[in-house]
Amino acid sequence: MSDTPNLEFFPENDYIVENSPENLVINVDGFEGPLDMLLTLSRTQKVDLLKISISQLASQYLDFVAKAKELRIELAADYLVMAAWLAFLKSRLLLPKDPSDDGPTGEELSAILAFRLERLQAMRNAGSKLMARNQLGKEFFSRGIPENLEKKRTINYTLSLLDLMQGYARIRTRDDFRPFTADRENVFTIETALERMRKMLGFSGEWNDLMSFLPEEWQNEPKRVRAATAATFAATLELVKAGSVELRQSETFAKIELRKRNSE
Amino acid sequence: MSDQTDKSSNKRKVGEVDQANLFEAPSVPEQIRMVEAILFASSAPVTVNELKSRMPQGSDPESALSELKLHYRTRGVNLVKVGDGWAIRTSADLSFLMRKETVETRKLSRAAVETLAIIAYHQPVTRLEIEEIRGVGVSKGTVDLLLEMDWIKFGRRKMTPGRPITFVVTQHFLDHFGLESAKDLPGLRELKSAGLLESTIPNMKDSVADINKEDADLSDNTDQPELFVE
Amino acid sequence: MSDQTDKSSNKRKVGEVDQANLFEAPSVPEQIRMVEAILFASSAPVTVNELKSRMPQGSDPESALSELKLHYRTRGVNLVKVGDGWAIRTSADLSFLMRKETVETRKLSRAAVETLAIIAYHQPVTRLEIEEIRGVGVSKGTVDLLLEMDWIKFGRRKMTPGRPITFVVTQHFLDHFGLESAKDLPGLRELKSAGLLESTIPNMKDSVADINKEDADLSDNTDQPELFVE
Repeated sequence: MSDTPNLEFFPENDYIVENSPENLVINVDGFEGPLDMLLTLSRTQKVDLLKISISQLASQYLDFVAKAKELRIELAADYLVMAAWLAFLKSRLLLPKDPSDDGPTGEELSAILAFRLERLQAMRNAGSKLMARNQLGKEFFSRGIPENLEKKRTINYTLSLLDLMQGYARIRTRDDFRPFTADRENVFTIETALERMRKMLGFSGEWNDLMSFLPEEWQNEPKRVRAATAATFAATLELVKAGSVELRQSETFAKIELRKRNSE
Repeated sequence: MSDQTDKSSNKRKVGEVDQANLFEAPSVPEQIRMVEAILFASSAPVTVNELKSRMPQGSDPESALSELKLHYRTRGVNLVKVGDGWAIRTSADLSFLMRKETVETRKLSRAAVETLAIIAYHQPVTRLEIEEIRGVGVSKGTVDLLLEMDWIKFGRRKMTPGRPITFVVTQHFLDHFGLESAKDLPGLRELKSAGLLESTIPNMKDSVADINKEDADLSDNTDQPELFVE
Repeated sequence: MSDQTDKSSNKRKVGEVDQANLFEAPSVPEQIRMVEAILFASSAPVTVNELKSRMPQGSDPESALSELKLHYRTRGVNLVKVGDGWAIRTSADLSFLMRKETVETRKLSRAAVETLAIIAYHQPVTRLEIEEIRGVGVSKGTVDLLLEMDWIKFGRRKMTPGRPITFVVTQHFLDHFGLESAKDLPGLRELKSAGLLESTIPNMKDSVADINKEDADLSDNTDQPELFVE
């Protein structure tokens, strides 16, 4: 069971390439790059990858590239880079080693290529082995009716007394900055009071109780009294400031009295 | 395992012998393994017929099932009959394990804190009054959350048109904050001296809060909300 | 069951006695039932930590797990370790019964299989390293597919210029291929000793004089995938 690969990728023999360059009909698109092509070509030597003739391999590859050129087949750049490198390798292998040259020898270059081929082959085999393993959902299975985990999230809200108080304080402070719109009914504005006072002061030269300036309809409900008193008092202060009114109070909490100031 | 093997000879019924010989039915322990695996992996309960059709010829899923039922009787999962099929299910007494409880600590939203604060300081207070004080609407979610947390509850109805329901804080709320009663909440003056209020607050407001504290128990005072809009 | 109970006294470590007394941990057979129920209920592997968090305080899922592993060794379903999680899976030898459950999976391209193998055996590995090994560019589609299948994920960045991101395999990958850990990948040791898991490629253009396997082994130790450093 475990020997059968489960996930097919192109079987290796899809790439069989005839040994002679004349028969070399390759769909380059089918290759995973030049290294893959080299690996495929190396298989035509029918020897262990370790014993492969790199020189022969290089020749095969270069023949292929030449043939492709002849057939005006466009090759991707990395195929040409590989061709150049292999040509260099071949020249190194053919020429006797120049002791003054500290570059790599042909053998060293061959070793590098052999290593890369071997490693790619190793990864390819590893991939096959991996795919040949028993797989979840194919050879072994998980629970068919997994039970739903009831996710119960308990949220603990934190709130300290300070938070609560700050929250309250925030509202109360905000009130002072909020446009004052609420409860027009019970609001007696300073403007109204001023206007009213100016009219009333016209024919008053005597000391009069501040409270007597309050409109009648504002003298019953305590709330309205308070609003009207405050506004009238504030208006009076404005008038005092303007010099048109005098103000007096005999003692603390006593009546506040005012009279029109003589203009002379 | 060994006792299952011993039983295998008894399990095979006389009438099945021929067939069993022909097709070499798996051993009883092996059949038990098969039923176990099929039931485990199936996405729905499996009938005896289906087991039979999937197992090698000559298999006797019925006796495998009764062996399995016995085997799982005391375990964390049990073999149960569902309709005319069989399934493996968590033992009922362990269902509490199928809950993943996570505790998350979260800060109460600003809206909730403010609403709670208003209820605490102004109780009993109607929703409309809360909205007037906050200057914005109070969402149902906020009220529900506070109710659910058992920090607020419904108070009695106000004697105003529409007889709106009021909110008051609960004993649980008092316990949580270590308060004897809502009257123990610091007044505005104390908040101010604690630096929690802007110093620009007119003095009048302090007295209002104090009035509120005194009035808190006088409750059904229709004037109350207005005290705070000045 | 009885021998499990006998073991319970040994199971508890000295330091745990106090805690166990405080919280009255369930008996060992009971803990085994609990772990069994939790694992049976879940289709994904469950970590010891999660078991611990779901079981009553003072429970020791580890010893319950080893009891269970032993118990299910020969049964139709087995207890398997997957990364840092545990799961119950049907016995692979019964796969022939499971045709019905098999879900059609998409076929992976050769590029995808190779890329996956390179990531699994060389992890953590950068895209450039994968390309160097394959001798060809890695398409975005291939990586995306593997990410989407939840077989690979991004690992940490490499401490090399540009700090490239690496790829590693996931717990789900291990689960899918029935691997306890990435160390259990088939042939890993042989590949490693053959020097075929080196992440550095001898530079082709100005190759160093003495490239051989011994050097390759010594070279670039800092880049060694941690999983495979022994």
